[in-house]
This record gives sequence, C-alpha cells and structure tokens, in this order.
Amino acid sequence: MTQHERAIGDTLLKVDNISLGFGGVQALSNISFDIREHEIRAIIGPNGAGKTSMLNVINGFYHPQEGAITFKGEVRRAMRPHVAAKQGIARTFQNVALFKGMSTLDNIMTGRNLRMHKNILWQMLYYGPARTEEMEHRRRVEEIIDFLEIQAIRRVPVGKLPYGLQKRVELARALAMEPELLLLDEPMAGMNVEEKEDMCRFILDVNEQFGTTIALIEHDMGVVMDISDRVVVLDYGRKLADGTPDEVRGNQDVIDAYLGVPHDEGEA
Amino acid sequence: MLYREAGQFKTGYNTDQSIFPIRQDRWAIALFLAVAVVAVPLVIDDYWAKAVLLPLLVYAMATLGLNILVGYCGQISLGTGGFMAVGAFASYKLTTAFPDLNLIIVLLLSGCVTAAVGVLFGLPSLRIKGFYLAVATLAAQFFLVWLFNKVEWFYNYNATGQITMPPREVFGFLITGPEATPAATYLFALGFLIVFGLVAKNIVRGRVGRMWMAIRDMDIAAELIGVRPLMAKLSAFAVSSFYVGVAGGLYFTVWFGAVEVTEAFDINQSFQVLFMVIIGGLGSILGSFLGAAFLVLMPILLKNFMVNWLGVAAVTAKHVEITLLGVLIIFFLIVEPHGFARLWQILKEKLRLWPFPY
Amino acid sequence: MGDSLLYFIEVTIGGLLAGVMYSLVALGFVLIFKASGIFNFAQGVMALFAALTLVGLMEKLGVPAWVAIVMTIGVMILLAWLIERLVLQHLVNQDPIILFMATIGLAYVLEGVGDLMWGSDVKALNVGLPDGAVDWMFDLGIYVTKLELVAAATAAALVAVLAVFFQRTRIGRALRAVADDHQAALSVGISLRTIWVIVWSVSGIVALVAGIMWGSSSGVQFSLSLIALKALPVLILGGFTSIPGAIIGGLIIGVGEKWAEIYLGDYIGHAIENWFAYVLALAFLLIRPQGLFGEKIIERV
Amino acid sequence: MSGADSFPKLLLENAARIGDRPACREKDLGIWQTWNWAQVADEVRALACGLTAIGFQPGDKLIIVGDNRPRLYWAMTAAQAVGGVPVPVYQDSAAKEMAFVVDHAEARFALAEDQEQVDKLLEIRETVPRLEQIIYSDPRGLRNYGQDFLHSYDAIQETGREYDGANPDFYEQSVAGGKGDDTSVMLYTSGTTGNPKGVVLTHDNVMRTARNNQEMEKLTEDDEILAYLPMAWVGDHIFSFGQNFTAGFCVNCPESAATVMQDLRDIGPTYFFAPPRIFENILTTVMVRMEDAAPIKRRLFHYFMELAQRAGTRILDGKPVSATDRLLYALGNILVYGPLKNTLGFSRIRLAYTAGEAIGPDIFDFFRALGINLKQLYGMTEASVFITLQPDGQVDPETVGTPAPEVEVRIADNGEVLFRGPGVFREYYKSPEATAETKDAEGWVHTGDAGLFNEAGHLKIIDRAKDVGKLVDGTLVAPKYIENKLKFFPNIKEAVAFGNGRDHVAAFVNIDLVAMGNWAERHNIAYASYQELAAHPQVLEIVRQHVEQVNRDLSQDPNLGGSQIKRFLVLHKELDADDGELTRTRKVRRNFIADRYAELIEALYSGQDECHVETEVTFEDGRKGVVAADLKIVGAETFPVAAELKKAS
Repeated sequence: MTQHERAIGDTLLKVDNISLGFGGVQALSNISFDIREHEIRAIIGPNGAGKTSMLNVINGFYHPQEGAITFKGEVRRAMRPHVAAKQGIARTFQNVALFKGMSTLDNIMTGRNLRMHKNILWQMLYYGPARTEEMEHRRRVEEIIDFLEIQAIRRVPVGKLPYGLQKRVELARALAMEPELLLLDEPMAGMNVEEKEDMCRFILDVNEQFGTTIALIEHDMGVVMDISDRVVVLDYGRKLADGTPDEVRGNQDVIDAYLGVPHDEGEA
Repeated sequence: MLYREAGQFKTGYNTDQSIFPIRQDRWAIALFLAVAVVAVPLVIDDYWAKAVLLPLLVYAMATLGLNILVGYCGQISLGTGGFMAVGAFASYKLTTAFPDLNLIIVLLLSGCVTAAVGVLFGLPSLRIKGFYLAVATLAAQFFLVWLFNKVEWFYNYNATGQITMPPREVFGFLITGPEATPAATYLFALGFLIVFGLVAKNIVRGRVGRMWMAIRDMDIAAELIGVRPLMAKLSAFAVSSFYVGVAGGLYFTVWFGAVEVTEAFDINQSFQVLFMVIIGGLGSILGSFLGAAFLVLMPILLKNFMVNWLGVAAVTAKHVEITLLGVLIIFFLIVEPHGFARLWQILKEKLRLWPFPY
Repeated sequence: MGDSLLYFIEVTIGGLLAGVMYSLVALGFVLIFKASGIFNFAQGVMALFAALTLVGLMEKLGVPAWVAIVMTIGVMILLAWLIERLVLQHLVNQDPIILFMATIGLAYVLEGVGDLMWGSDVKALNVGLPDGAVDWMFDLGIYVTKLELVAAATAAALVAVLAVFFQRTRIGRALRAVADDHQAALSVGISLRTIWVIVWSVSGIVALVAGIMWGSSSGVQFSLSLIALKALPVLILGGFTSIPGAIIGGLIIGVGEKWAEIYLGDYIGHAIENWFAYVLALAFLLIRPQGLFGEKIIERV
Repeated sequence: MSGADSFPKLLLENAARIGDRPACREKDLGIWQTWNWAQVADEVRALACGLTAIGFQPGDKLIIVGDNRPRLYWAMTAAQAVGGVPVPVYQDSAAKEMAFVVDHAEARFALAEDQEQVDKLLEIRETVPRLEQIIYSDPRGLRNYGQDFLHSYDAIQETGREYDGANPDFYEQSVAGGKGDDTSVMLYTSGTTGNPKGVVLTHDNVMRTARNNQEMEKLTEDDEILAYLPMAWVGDHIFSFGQNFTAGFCVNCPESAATVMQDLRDIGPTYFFAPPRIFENILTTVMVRMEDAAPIKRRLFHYFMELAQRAGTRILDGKPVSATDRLLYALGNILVYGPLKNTLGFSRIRLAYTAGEAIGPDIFDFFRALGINLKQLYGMTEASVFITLQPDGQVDPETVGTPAPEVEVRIADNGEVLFRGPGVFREYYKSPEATAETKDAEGWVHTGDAGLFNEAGHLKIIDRAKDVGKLVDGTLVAPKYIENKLKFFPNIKEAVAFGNGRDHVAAFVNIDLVAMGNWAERHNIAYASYQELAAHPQVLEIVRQHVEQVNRDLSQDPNLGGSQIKRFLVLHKELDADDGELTRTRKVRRNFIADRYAELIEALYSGQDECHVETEVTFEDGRKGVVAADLKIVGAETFPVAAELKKAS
C-alpha cells in the first residue's frame, strides 16, 4: 500500500558480454546489461536487432558461445529452458505459443505445473491430496483469470479465441508460474488500440500488484516510453544505448539508427 | 433437448471439475453401467462373450492406452501389438511361475512389466519426432514378436511355441480356462475396464495429463513452462504401455486362453488399435470406447450380413470385409477426422442449445 | 580364410542387391512424402496390387508380358487419379496422422480389391527375366542369381531415370518445388492436384517395378506387401525427403542386415532381419538425429 | 411468525433458525461462492463493529456504491445494526450526480466496490469534505493509493473483530436498540425534473411489504433469486434484500454485468424480476436465433409457439383446454418449451414480475404461453414497491392487478391513483414541502399516474395524471395509453394522440423505417426516403388497419372506449430529439409538437383530406433545411363501446 514496494531493488539478472551466432550469422555480440528487481525493462531495436535472441538466451533456449548470465546471484552460461522456468523465469512469445488443443483454463493450469507435486498414483485416484492440490491451484488460476478479466472464455479452446485474447491467455499462463522475472516478447503486436491499452494496464498492474520484474520487447514506442523504467536499445546484435526512456530518446545513435521518427509520435 | 441445465450451478471446484458435471450425463452413465454390470451378465452366452464383448473390452483397454500416448501426448506408436505381446507373455510367465498369485495382481504386474518395456522403447522419442518415431516404434513391434517366438523360456520350452492359460479363480469364481463361464470372464474384464477407464480420465484431467497435452500441442512452449520433455514423454510411454500390457494380458488370459505370438500380436494388431484411436477420436477417453466398439462390431455386422443374409462365400466375404473396412475408414476420416468423440461433442452441444442452432 | 572372404563378398553383394530393392520401395515413399507430406503406408500394398494385376492380366487374359506391363502401368495411373479424386482431395490440410491413417485404409482397400479380383492364392510371376546363378561369379565361388542382378540393374536404371526426370524436366522441377513451397509450385503453372496425381502415378510405377522383381523371385502373395516394412528403416536412416538418402540408406540397410544375419545370427538367434534394420537405423539416429542427409534444424521461437 | 422488527434482528434470528442454509451466493473465481445465514451474520457483525471502530455513529449514513455483491448487501445490514442508514447509489452515475446524493444525505462514510467507484468518491470528497472515510471491497489497483481515510473491507472487518472481542456486548445491544420505525434505508429517486429526492423508508415499511408479498406468493427459503438490477433501485432492495431476510431464500449475485445471461442460466432462479425492456430483448434474441435454425426446427418452433399462444396461457390460468391441446402442449413442452426455458434459464421460475412501464401484450403472452408465471405489478419507491399486483390466475396484459395486501387504492376525482398502506414512506429526506405535496394528512400518497379500475377490480394505468384530458363530451382521453397501443405494432415507431378539449381523438404516426422498409423490400416497393415510404398508399392502408385494431381494443373498455381515433396522418418526417420533438430519452414532447404542427392538427379536426406542410429540420451534420409535403389525412373506422353494447341489448 505504500510507495516503497514498487521501489526498484537490487540487480536480479545480469547479462555479461553475451555473444551468440548461428553458423555465419552473429545474432548477438558482446551484449551486457542488467535488470533490477521490480522494474520494467524494455528491450527495443529494429527488426533483426537480436531482441528475441536475447530473450531466448535468458530463458535458456539458446546457448550463447560467450558470456555469462547471472540470475539471482547464480552465474551460468547455458541451461535447459525448464530449468530456467524452475528458477523463476516465465515468458510469452511473439507468435502466441499456446496449447491449441486445450481450454483457456487448462492452458493456465499448465503454468502451475512446477508448483504441483502430487505424484501420478494420487492422480489416478483423483482423491485426497491430489484433488486438494488441484483445487488449490484452480483457485490460484481463477484469481489470475479474474485479474486479467477473461472469465467469459474460461472453457473455450484457445484455438477459437481472437488473437488479442490469446495473448492475454498466454500472459495468464506465464503469471500462473508466479515468476520472478517475466519476459514478454511483443505483448501488444497485432492488437488494436483498445486491446493495447488493456494490455498496458495489465502489465503495469502485474508489476505493481505482484512486484514482478518484467523485461519486454515492444515496437510501439509510445507504450515503451510510457511504461518502462529503463530501456536497452539493440541494433544488429550490438548494444546501442541503455538508460531511462528520456536518456534513450535523447541519444543521437538511437535517433539515427532507430528513432528516426519525430518524438511527438513517441509520446502519443 | 434432453438437457436441463438451468439451476445446475457449482458451488465448489470439486463439483465444477467432476467428470460428469451435468446431472443428465450422470444419470445416463449410471443407467449404462447398470445395464453393463447387472443386465448383460444375465443374458450373456459364449458367442457374445468371446466374439463381441470380450474383444470390445480388451480392445477398449488397449485403445485407452494408445490414446494416452498418441492422442494426449502426441507420440505416434506402431508397436501396440508388440506391447500387447509383452503383457500376454508376462501374465503367462507370472501365472505359471506363481500359480497362487491372484489373477488381478498378475495382470497388474504384467502391465508394469509392459510399462518398463514401453519406457525402454520410448527412449528414442527424446531425439526423434513424428513419423520417424512411428517407424522407430515398429522396431519394438518386430523385435518383441521375434523375441517371444525365438526365446523358448518365454513359452516355457513347450513344443508348439504356443502359450496356454491354466484355469484360475478370482474370489472363488473361475475366470480363465475353458470351464470359465461367459459372465465371469466378462465381468472380470469389465471391472478392469471400468476401473482403468476412470483412472485414465483422472490422469488426463490432472497435472500429468496437462503436461502431456502441452508436449503434444507445442513442445517448446511446454519446456518453457517447466515441463521436462523426458519425464513427460516417458511417463506417457509408461502409462500407455501399462494399459496396452493389461489389454494384452486380458487378451491372452480371459479372451483367447491360448495364443501364438506371431499370429496374435502381429503388426495388424498395432494398426487395428491405432484405427480405433483415430476413429474414436484422438485425445478422448470416451472416443477410445467408441472407436473400439465401432471397429469390433462393424466387421461382425458386415460378416453376418454378407454370409447370413446375402449368402456370400466366407472367403469372398473376408475380402469384401477388408475392402469395406478400408473404405469405411477413409470415409470416416473424410467426414469427421476428429472421430466419434467430436461427433458426440457436436451432437451434445446441439442438444444443450436446442432449440437454438447456436 | 579365402572361403570366408569369398563368403563375405557373397554376403555383401547379396546385401547390396537386396538393398537396391529396399531403395526402390523407399523411393516410392520419398516421392509421395516429398510432394505431399503424406506417409504412404499403402506403398507395399501398391506393389502387391501391381504385381497381382500383372499376373492376373497375363493369366486370365493371356496377353504377352510387355502388353500386360503397359496395361498395368495404365491401371496404376488410373489408381493414382482415383486416389487423388476420392481420398486426398477431401483430406487437404488435415493432420499428417489422419492422412497416414487414410493410406492404411487405402492399403486395406487395395488388398481386398486385389484379392477379390485375382484371388488370394500364391501365383508365380514370369515376365521372362533370366534365372539361375551368374556363371562367372559362381566360378569364383560367389552365388548370385541373374534375377538379382537384373533387378539391381533395373532398379539402378529406374533411379537414374527418376533423377533425370526430377532434375531436367519442367514437371520434375515443379515436383521438387512443391515440397518446399506450394505457392512456388503453382507459379510453375501446374495445379497441386495434377502434381499429386503425377507423384502417385510415378510411385505406382515404382511399386510395379518392385512388385515384378520380388514377385519373380518369390511369387506373388500377401507377404509381398510386407517389403514396405523393410523399406521403413531406410526412411529413418536416409530421411523422409531425401532421394539420395533413400538410395544410400537402402544399401546400408541391405548390407547391414545380411551381415548381421550371418555374423550375429549365431549368437542372438536367426530370423532377425525383421527387426535388425530398425535397430540399426535407430542406433544411427540416436547419434545423428537429422539422419544421413538431413540438415541440422534451428528451431525458431 | 418472526418477532423481529428490524433487519439486523431478523438476521440474528435467521442465523439461529436456518443458520446452515444458503443466504447468498456470488459467482466469483469461477464458482458460486456460498455463504449461509450463520456466516452472513458473522460477516455483518465484523463489519458493523469495524464501522463503529472507525467512528461510525448511530444516525450516520453509509453510501454504498457498486454492482450487486454480497459484501455490499452485508454493509446495508451492518450500517443498520449500529443505528446507521445505508444509502445505496446507482453505480453508473457520474461523480457529479453522486456528489449531490453524498452531500444531501450528509454522509460521512462510503463503501465502494472497486477502484472505479473509489476514484469517483475521491473526486467527490474534494468538493464534499463531509465525506470522511471510504471503504473499498476489491483492492485491485488501489495498492498505491495510500490515503489514510481509505480502508479495505477486510481491514475494517479485522478491526471489527478486535473491537468485538474488546466489547463483546456492544453488537447485541446495538442491534437490540433498533426499532421498527427507525429509518432502514434511504433511496434516492431521480425525478424527471430537479434534483433526486431521498425516500426515507423504515424497517416496518420494508419488512411489512416484503412479508405481505412473500405470504401472498408463498415464497419460501427454497427459492432462488438473481440480484442483477441496481441496488439503489427499490425493487432490488425489496426482492434481494427485504425478502431475502423475511423469506430466508438465497440471493445470487452474477459474476459481472457481461455474464448475467449465463449466470441466469447457471442459477435458474425460481423468483425473477425484469423490466419489460429485458423481456423484450430476450424475445428478440430468441426470434433472431431461431431464424438461423434449420427449417424443420423452425417450423416445429413456430407450430408449437402457436399452440402455446392458444393453450399455454389458459393452462397457466387454470382455464379449460381441450384434451388434444393439452396433449400437444405436453409434447411441445418436451420438444420446445422445456428446452427453450432451460437455455434461457427460466426452467425453474415459479414467479416472475415485470413493472415500470407498459409491456407489449405479445411479449407478455409469449412468456406466459411458455408456462412462465409472469405477472405485472404496479409500484413505486414511495410505496416500498407494492401498490397493486396480479393475483395468480387473474392476469391480463392490460392491467396491473388488484391492490396488494394491506394496501388501499383509490382513484381521485382527477383520475389520479392514490394509495396508502404499510409500505408508505416516511418522508423525503430534508424536504417537508415535497413530502406534504405527495403524502396528505390521512396518509394517501399521490402517484401522479392516472388509472381506473375495471369491472373485475383490476387497476389499469392509463397515463400520467397531468396528461389525461377530456373530449368536449366529457369522455376520458389518455393519450399515452392510446400511443402505447399503437406503438406495440412493430410497424409503428412513434405516435402522438390529441383530443383534450376536442370532439374526437386524432393522431400523428411515425412508421418504423426498419420494419416497414423490410416489408417494402419483400413487396418490391421502391422508396428513396422516409418521406416517400410514409406517403405510400399501401403504407397508409397498413397503418389504418393498425389504428382500427387499436380502436377495436379501445372499444372493449367502457371508460376509454369513447377515445377511439377518428382521423390520423402519417408524419412526413421522423420525430427527432435534434428537432426538440422528443426528449433525449425518446419521450414525446406533446406540447412542443402540438405547437410546431398546429396546422396539421387543425387539418385533422377540420375535415380536410390533405394538408400541405413545411417543416424546418436539423440534419445529422447539424445543417438545417426545410422539408415540405402534402400529407393525406386518413379516416379510421370506430366501434361501438362495449358497455354501451350491453346497455343496448
């Protein structure tokens, strides 16, 4: 209820001199930056700048050739994605990666996977601890459903949902993991203005209500400048700038490479 | 039209997540079970048991198992025949080695043995996907059949290479052997199916089931929410093989009583069960029952119709049957690729919304 | 020592010759999979069906072998057209597993129809291919039949013809394009449906050739359809979409299988050729998951 | 019979008597969260003590604003329990409107459902500093607000439990101190003019009317109701609060406004209220959805609906029906009515009310024909709802029934309906003049509506009292009554009737461009504009038939039968709020129209067949222009009045 809970804390994740290449293509070269607890960190840059690759490195999907990542004080080069998940990193994808054959509810329930521990023998009976556990997690998931206002689509198979809602369900699934670090890959891509506003509100609410640290990639400059605490700018796999939205906006390199658009558009 | 859902509200997650949340469905299933458990045993005879009901129950069991693997976890397997053979031979070895062991325990243990074998042959699934995996599982099919045919220990060194089920009692009722009554064998198999049908439903609606479906729908995303592909796939292979193994055990112990491995568990068995899964509906427990029922009953009806009504020679009838089976399968795939389960789902939705179209 | 070396050579040649046959069947699979993404399980039964038709035409109508072969080719083209018309056309955009199942249904239909038309007894097939051992090799102490050699030569010729067809002709290029990109294929000016008919016709003819070769040596009967199962490990090894993979893979499997039967059979039991090929292919795959000629896939998220 | 004379006392009684029965439910987090009476009593107690702990005094008002939520209902009882007065406010009102209520009620405390309402209250607090403490129920988004006068519901209850622990006798004593004639609630009614008035109702008012109606309709603790209409509206207060307590049935709160229809289906209430507008919408949806059904299903539906119109209502009213029809109706019940009611959530309804405005007879009959016991009632805030209502079996779409138990109704000389009874409000808060204007010394309340009783003793509301006039021969003319009858035809969009001081009734008609346009399309009649279609002879003919049907209806009524429409015309333009002819809520401004079209009225009464008219209109883009037309004046057949017939025979 007080201001200091939102206050930005210590470094949560540190990226040190990460380089990543595929065959002859250098996707990332020597990238370093950090993400602090409770902040909203934006990663921006033109297409092909290596933003998604960066997220893929952070959550273990790509293994960088050089450099190290420190998460919660633990240093590592590479790990399997499910280990990253276990450590508290959740993410959403640029092209929605939901489980198409399952309902909204089941999709979000999968996010609880790591927090459910009753073994298959209990589940076979669907009784006792397994059922209690299932109900507890259903309740948590319902809170998230309530939070993201998707009650009406609880039972709908996600394949039938419009794109904007699918993105919201994907966010719900990530939230169900109760992550410490939430990576959002273009959470507002392909949305109309109204949906974007909703999504912005949800991102801010998540950050505020749960104190979740968020790293996001987004193309809509207005959104980025509005909601993020700090911005890192990538271009052709190199880091171009790093700082508060205002600093980045004023950076000549960034303007040249990327923000060639008038500033007032960015503030719309 | 038959549904009256107004007023059937849920005040807890328990009732909300029950298998049959709608009262009318509960009545229907209770009625169906009452008929199956009480009425059928009163009228069953040897023909009905051996030609219709036992095949139905055994295949339903196998289909459940395969559906868990293919329908829920998305891993195609063509080794079902081989795994059924494992179940059959395991139950033969167990029951001959430990004659006092309860047949229920024997079958459960056979299931466990098959599960272990299944996990072994499921290992390649970690590296390969799709049809590569399907072809790889054929290795299990051929290897296992070869093994049981070749290694005499499996059939206790008898001369014929056949295995024969000795008579066994369960709770004082003779279940196996030629003297067992049709009702007893039927009820025994039915009991297995009811219990394991329920168990299957419980697994797939819980954490493990969701984990499998996550792997099936998008393995990359599944991994990123913390699902370990190794665990998910191997557990699906294990559970699936357990069911198939029990089905194989039932096939041998209560249905045929004596089998010869190359005949009973050849690759057509694998296809047969896979068809049941597909026609019943991938990823549906109900569909598994419907698919098994359809593919067991249809050839019987076709044959009866042709031989008894049209007077076609049995050999010709067999060929026509195979052709028609093929035609029907293709027809079904074209009309409703998602199987009976989807058809039922659509029908049910229509009934719930009646008289409205949507 | 010399004997065992000769024996080794004989086994190896036998394996290579069998391998060519596997390649031939695998080629039929690859053609269809490449062009339509369908895992055609009916490939083996198509060979049986073709052979049955051929025998039937020769026996029942008494036409000369070459006329019967031409007629059978016509039947296989008609069959391809029917399959496209009645089955594939209605299953466009379905899951691969559904299409796979449909081909199994197709296998049932072909088997049933073949038996209904021509009977299910074992038939001898003689289209005038030479028989007996190859003399000069026999003199060296190596037993290889003329039939096997002819079969291998025919298969090799067919592969060469197909290679030319795919590399040099307009249709062939369209066929290759369609595997990568349906739009690109359309821009060549051939409809997808035509392409499918052509592909199925070609693999029907490949099946006919395979049917003739196997039928000549061991008679035409149901078991002939099982050669398809022999070809499957080749697919794992060579990849579902690679023509060179199918050829090389076939040879590897053929030789490996024979070696295993001869040199391992004594230790682990005989009649292992049913499954050994699979284990061989699997073992290979675990080391190199992308297969012989596959490229390492970078999964994009 | 319970001895409790206040709601807090009744709550304690219910908690003791039926403590384990469900008192309320709310669809939240995917399921129907349920509280039984004992739990409700606990929740209310904690909240009441918490309110006291933060300074809530007897006589204080508690503003309550939000959607229908159990917590907000509990707050009403909590405020009452410690001698305060709950003041529910319409949740969709703007901050300015709400500010008036907060200020007028002199409220120091407010309970808001969520951030949206809190924001409004914070805005209000800047101009109405008397508002001290604000409590919110849903903490979402309020984490960083930080104001010290802002409390969460949970925190207040927590404080309350501590306070209760420290002062164990406080709550019982406080509840025991309440009396039946204490103010139980203040409901602000938005009059058509001026500021809202705060209607003060006592515990006796609410409890006795609630109980009388409950006994008449035999409501029991097994009933279920859906609370989805604004809490500030008196109907919701009686149905979802008063009768919830007196009958002990369960009140169900929907998940959100968007899911009401689904929640309705979930719950399947046994007791239901909806204004005519909602029934009309449901009927429209049913018809639209059925249009898309397969032809066989559609034919089945129409066949059985026709049967239902013929037999259903009669069966419901216990009138004789032929055995064949009865059998067919039973079949229809399996095939159509049952499933239809089920999908709508009406399967279990024993009692449904509608009120507020006239309901179209077609709509009314549709639901009754399905076997839903839908009845009309006539009520107002000042009466704690019930003035008259239709007893079972005596239902007529034209009337609003007989006086409610213990209520007396009479018609004043000017035709105005007056009533008195146990539900009569005490006063308008801080407005003695307004109170005196409405309620006379003997306790009769002036409704402002004109009405009359038919032979069966059923009240018929015909118009606002001030709009009722007389023909020169003294026959009563109720313009709105006639206009409503015309407007029940889908082809007619608006109608304006005249007659006061004239020798007969005449009317202007606006056709409905959508409905008539459809008709024109089906009959290949080309038209370029409203004006052209309105002047088409066939259209005039259709309207004439409608008018004559209305005349035939009117003739059945001995009192109003004389006010049949002799002549009418179809206006050349649609009545428009932009031109000042309608209010923004689309009510006809009779006097304005009479002035504006004076020449047309003259023509109607002068015997001309045609009249030229030029009218200035405002187009959608704000430009002004003139439309001119020669309007045909059409005569309509009139019919002998029923009572006169009787006399003649």
